[in-house]
Amino acid sequence: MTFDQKPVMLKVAEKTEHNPYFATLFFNCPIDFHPGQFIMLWIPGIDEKPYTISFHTPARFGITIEAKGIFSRRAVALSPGDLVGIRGPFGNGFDIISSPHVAVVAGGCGMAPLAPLVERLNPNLFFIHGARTKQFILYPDRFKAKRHFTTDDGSLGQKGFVTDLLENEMKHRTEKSLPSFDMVYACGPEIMMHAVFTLCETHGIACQVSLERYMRCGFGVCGACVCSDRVVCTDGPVFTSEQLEKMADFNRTALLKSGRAVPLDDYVTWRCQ
Amino acid sequence: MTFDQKPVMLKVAEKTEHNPYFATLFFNCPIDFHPGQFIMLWIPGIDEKPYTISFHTPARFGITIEAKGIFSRRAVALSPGDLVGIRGPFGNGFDIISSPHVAVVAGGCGMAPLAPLVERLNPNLFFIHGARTKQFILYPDRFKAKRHFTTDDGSLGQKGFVTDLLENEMKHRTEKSLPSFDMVYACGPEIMMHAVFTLCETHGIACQVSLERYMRCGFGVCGACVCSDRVVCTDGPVFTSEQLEKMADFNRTALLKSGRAVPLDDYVTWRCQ
Amino acid sequence: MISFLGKKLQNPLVLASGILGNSADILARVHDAGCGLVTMKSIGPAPRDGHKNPTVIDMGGGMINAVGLPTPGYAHMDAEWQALANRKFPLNASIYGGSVEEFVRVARFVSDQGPDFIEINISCPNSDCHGMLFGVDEKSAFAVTSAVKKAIDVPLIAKLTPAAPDIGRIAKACEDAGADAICAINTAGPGMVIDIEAKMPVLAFKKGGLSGPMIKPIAVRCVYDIFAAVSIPVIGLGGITTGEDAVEMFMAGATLAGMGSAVRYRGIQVFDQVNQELNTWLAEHHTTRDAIIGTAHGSARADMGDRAGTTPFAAREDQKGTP
Amino acid sequence: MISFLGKKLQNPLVLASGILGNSADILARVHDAGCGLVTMKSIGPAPRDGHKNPTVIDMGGGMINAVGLPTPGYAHMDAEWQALANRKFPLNASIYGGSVEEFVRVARFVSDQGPDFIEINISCPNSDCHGMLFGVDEKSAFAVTSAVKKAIDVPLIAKLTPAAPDIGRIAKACEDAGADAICAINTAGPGMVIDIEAKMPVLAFKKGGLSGPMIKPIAVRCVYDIFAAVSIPVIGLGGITTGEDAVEMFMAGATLAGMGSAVRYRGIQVFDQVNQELNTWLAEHHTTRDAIIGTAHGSARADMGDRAGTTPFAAREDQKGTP
Ligand SMILES: Cc1cc2nc3c(=O)[nH]c(=O)nc-3n(C[C@H](O)[C@H](O)[C@H](O)COP(=O)(O)OP(=O)(O)OC[C@H]3O[C@@H](n4cnc5c(N)ncnc54)[C@H](O)[C@@H]3O)c2cc1C
Ligand SMILES: Cc1cc2nc3c(=O)[nH]c(=O)nc-3n(C[C@H](O)[C@H](O)[C@H](O)COP(=O)(O)OP(=O)(O)OC[C@H]3O[C@@H](n4cnc5c(N)ncnc54)[C@H](O)[C@@H]3O)c2cc1C
Ligand SMILES: Cc1cc2nc3c(=O)[nH]c(=O)nc-3n(C[C@H](O)[C@H](O)[C@H](O)COP(=O)(O)O)c2cc1C
Ligand SMILES: Cc1cc2nc3c(=O)[nH]c(=O)nc-3n(C[C@H](O)[C@H](O)[C@H](O)COP(=O)(O)O)c2cc1C
Ligand code: FES
Ligand code: FES
Repeated sequence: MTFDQKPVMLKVAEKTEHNPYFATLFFNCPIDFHPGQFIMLWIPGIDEKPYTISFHTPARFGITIEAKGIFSRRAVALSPGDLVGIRGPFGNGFDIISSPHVAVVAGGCGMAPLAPLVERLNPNLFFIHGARTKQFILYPDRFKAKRHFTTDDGSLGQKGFVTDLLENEMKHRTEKSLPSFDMVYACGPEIMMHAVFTLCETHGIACQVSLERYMRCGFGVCGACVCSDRVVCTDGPVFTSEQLEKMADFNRTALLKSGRAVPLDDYVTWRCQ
Repeated sequence: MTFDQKPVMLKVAEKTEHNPYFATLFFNCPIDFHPGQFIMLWIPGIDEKPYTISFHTPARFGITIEAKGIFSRRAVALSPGDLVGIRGPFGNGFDIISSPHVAVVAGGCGMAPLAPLVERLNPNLFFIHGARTKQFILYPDRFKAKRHFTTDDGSLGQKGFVTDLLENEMKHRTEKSLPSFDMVYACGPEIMMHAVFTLCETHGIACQVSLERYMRCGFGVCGACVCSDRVVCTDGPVFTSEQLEKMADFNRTALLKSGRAVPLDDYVTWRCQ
Repeated sequence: MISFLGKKLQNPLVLASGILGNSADILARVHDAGCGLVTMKSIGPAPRDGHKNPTVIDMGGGMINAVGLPTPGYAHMDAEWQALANRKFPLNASIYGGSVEEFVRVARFVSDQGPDFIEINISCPNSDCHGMLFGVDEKSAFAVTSAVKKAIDVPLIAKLTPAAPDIGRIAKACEDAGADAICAINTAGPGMVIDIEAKMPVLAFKKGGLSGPMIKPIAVRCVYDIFAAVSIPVIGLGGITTGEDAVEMFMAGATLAGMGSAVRYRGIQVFDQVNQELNTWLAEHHTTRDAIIGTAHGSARADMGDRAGTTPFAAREDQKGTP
Repeated sequence: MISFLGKKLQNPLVLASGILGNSADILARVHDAGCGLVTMKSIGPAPRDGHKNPTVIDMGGGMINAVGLPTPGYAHMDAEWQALANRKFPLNASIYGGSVEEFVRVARFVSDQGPDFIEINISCPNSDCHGMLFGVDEKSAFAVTSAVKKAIDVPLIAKLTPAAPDIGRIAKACEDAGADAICAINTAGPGMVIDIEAKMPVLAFKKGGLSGPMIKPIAVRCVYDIFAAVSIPVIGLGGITTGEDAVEMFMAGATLAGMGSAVRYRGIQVFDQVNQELNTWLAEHHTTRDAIIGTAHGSARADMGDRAGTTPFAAREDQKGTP
């Protein structure tokens, strides 16, 4: 089933609170889905925002939300039985390759779109997850694949950035003449994704990242989400190295709600108001 | 293919002039069709009127038109290559039974809806065709089935009414203890169809007739074509004995273009203006 | 059974004017097929043939029509009035005129034939000279409504066009003039469909009014605006074809839900079907029609329940004759 | 290559304002995808966030939106203007204001940035206080058009709303005021979609403008009326998604054909596709776009060929500055 026209009202079937800031809402309804696609979540009377599908089975799907601003705080406070509107799925999703030589790099809530991807990738992938602290690690018991952690405070795994681990692994593979990565998938803060992209470029490795922009329609009409000449909601949210190379706005410029183009820092500041 | 929405513009592929008053227009286009159904014929800039499909093959269909008033005279004057609009097919069509004991009674241009029916009925049917004169006989070489003719002037077959022949045959079958008709199909002037219906009622035989009323939409909305509580364009144009029994307006009342209900004679007079 | 302006209706569905409303027989059939209130095709002051064909075209998601207000004229319908006098169903008689005087003349005559309601079509866009003017201008709407109200003995329904710049204000003018209910909407647009092979408009009258599913958002908005502007009940119509559409219209503020073009898409049985769908929806949601009327207005309107149409017409007797 | 008000366009297709027109990069991409003239999202006098979501909803046969005229404000688009200064494509800059003075202020600034055309959006229904007034009233339409005309150095396009009681007269007022072309239509309605489970309007702004296939008959009728009323060229848009739709719009009287919602249904490649479909249709019918403009008006209008937009803007220079 697709809900790409009017919102379809669904009851929250179940809620998992991962920690005080992260919760997953489950809906008992089939939905067409490819990892990386997102839906628009309408909380009637409040607002409507894009969220990646983070859990998917034939009969249900889930979205994982980080409480940040007014809307996402309302979203994580929803209870089973509450009605919300769903439009989607929208966007392209990841291009899934079968090679065992792939890396997945998740930063914070960027784990949400990557989780269903990881479940479809070869379990021998190299999987890195960075978070503020141990408490912010999503889905601790979900994956067969081994995860390498980084935290800002060192409370789990290595203290520092996900890119440190990724770079080490790349160097390691080169030194040991092991096959290098055929693809690196990344999602997290744009600055992190840009660091991953740069690293991949240096090593001549293809990557795919999932971008985030302010969205209105979700289906490529309103222009709110443009990033250079790409429409994030329909051309993306997943972009490949080849595309990112040509996107001057990547990690540099984003449009505010008014349509004003601002440096990414200002965009993040605006979102923090 | 059905053209039941906007008119589909088709070129007249071929025209057969049966006599100075009757012509058949052919269109090289497949159309879904059941004998008795009609289309709306739009001559751009002139008007749009209902016509029965009188010829049908998988690749083409035809309508046979009698030049009566302004519109039908324009229609028979169309030439191959001329563009007209077609909507349809509309209506229910005849209920076709497989028994060999059926009669078909055609009066004048009433032959048009009956011809494709005859081609699907058992060829042992009893088939009567009445016309003003020999010249007005439609489709002289079309049918495998034998046709009995009546003309107003005796120029072909028996002089007199189709009902005379039908009544004789019914009596003959009763007297010789032959199986009586399982169904009588009739189309022609309403007064003729009513005579056939009455005859059938007397003999306890089921009949189906195809009614004609002024039409606008063709799909059961505008109400222009109502006959008692039946909507001729969607419930009909073919009605069964059981239905006709309950239709007080049959052979009695019809609506003018204004919606005014008048005796059938007045309706015919209005159409003659 | 529900009550609307003091009359009992078997259910809240209404047959729109101009749809199959041409004879007593067919009106009876539509009632028997599950329609609570049947409306006659609009009756005018003098015989009128309407436009040449094509007059009604289906576009798939809706229809366009310019029938051109054909009418036998109120004085040429004796058999019809006689048949309707013995009717076993509630009847809404739609009328139109080209001037206040014509409206009054038709209304007075029709009122004497004893319909349950008279609906004034001050909104038909398809005729060069009839009706439209009244429906887009507050003063004209007030004038014709109050004049007709004084001339008749049955409740008065004013039918409005979405072409009005502010339909809420037109509705208020009608209410102030004594209308007992509002019916909205008539066809939207007008629109035009050009056949590119014929290189000309498909309708003989060129332009026509839009109806059916494609106009539902306009109808819902109009009913929403009218509900906010008046306190008389509203018959909501325009694009309804399912029970859920009817629910949407009730939530916008309608007391009854009308259907016209739906007959094209689901046949005459659409009334029975929509009743069932509506009742199923209400049951599943443990609610009633009364309870959902106007709920889309939120808490801003606390009085929304009181327009379920249960107020008997008698209670509004005092308004009669006041301008 | 065709000529429109003295400028060369690669083809007669136009990107509607408010569709993807948010940055120089995306405008260039739409041009490269086969659009003859790209229009910027309407630029207002001051920064404005627009409404909360949901702001744009697809209903299948069309869309409803109440984006609420978000704009960075003309003075906060430096990078944009810089990027556009080096563009390799013709540009239509859409602007709006809340008063004649605001319109003039925005127009003067924008004119200095060197777009090929300026389009005044005197028709957006989604904001409580901006624009709408001008588009439904002849005098206001004249006032704003003539004031802007005096302030700018590029051809002026007036974009109209179908909500006008007589859109032909509004267009004529704009022509009299010096408009070089008319663009019609903006969104229709407004409409409302109520979600019956949420019991509230889906759009945060409640009401929204309708666009896409469902409004095509309204757009065609408006363009037909405007063509009959003025002698300047018309950009026809509203519901076009195919080459045949464009043909219909040309026959109604449009010189160029715009598309917005079509991008939802067929992607950005819709421009290339519609061009191909249009050219195929014209070739099969042994005709040209010029030859079909206004043909649905029949012989009543013998002068219909002369608005193919081939008249260079220079020839209209004399009109400049006259009210
Ligand atoms: C395609 C797509 C998929 C998404 N999927 C998810 C998802 O699966 N889970 C999820 O939680 N969110 C997801 N988001 C983000 C989500 O839509 C909201 O933007 C987010 O929930 C914040 O909304 P808000 O209104 O609560 O916060 P706002 O009021 O908009 O912003 C407040 C807070 O958000 C932070 N913030 C917002 N945007 C950014 C940004 N671009 N960069 C850095 N910080 C930012 C600010 O730092 C601040 O703390 C997705 C966005 C897109 C475009
Ligand atoms: C379902 C249906 C199917 C039809 N199929 C055919 C068909 O296959 N072929 C065909 O020629 N016509 C058919 N008709 C009739 C056709 O639609 C026109 O009514 C007919 O062609 C006359 O149209 P006109 O405008 O030329 O004549 P008008 O100007 O309407 O009338 C002028 C002439 O028509 C005669 N006439 C019209 N209607 C009647 C009537 N009800 N009873 C008696 N005389 C009448 C008058 O005697 C007069 O000579 C059908 C009608 C219906 C409703
Ligand atoms: C063919 C047709 C004829 C109509 N005739 C009338 C009429 O005579 N009087 C009237 O008030 N409305 C008339 N209408 C408008 C309908 O009553 C109704 O208001 C409109 O069609 C919207 O409802 P719908 O979408 O359910 O059809 C007509 C509509 C159609 C389609
Ligand atoms: C999401 C959206 C935003 C729009 N924003 C504007 C705008 O800013 N200025 C404007 O003049 N028209 C705006 N419009 C109207 C379109 O330009 C166009 O006139 C209308 O959508 C009809 O064309 P269409 O059916 O091809 O979409 C907008 C339309 C949509 C759907
Ligand atoms: S959100 Fe509207 S174009 Fe992407
Ligand atoms: S022709 Fe319209 S209902 Fe039959």
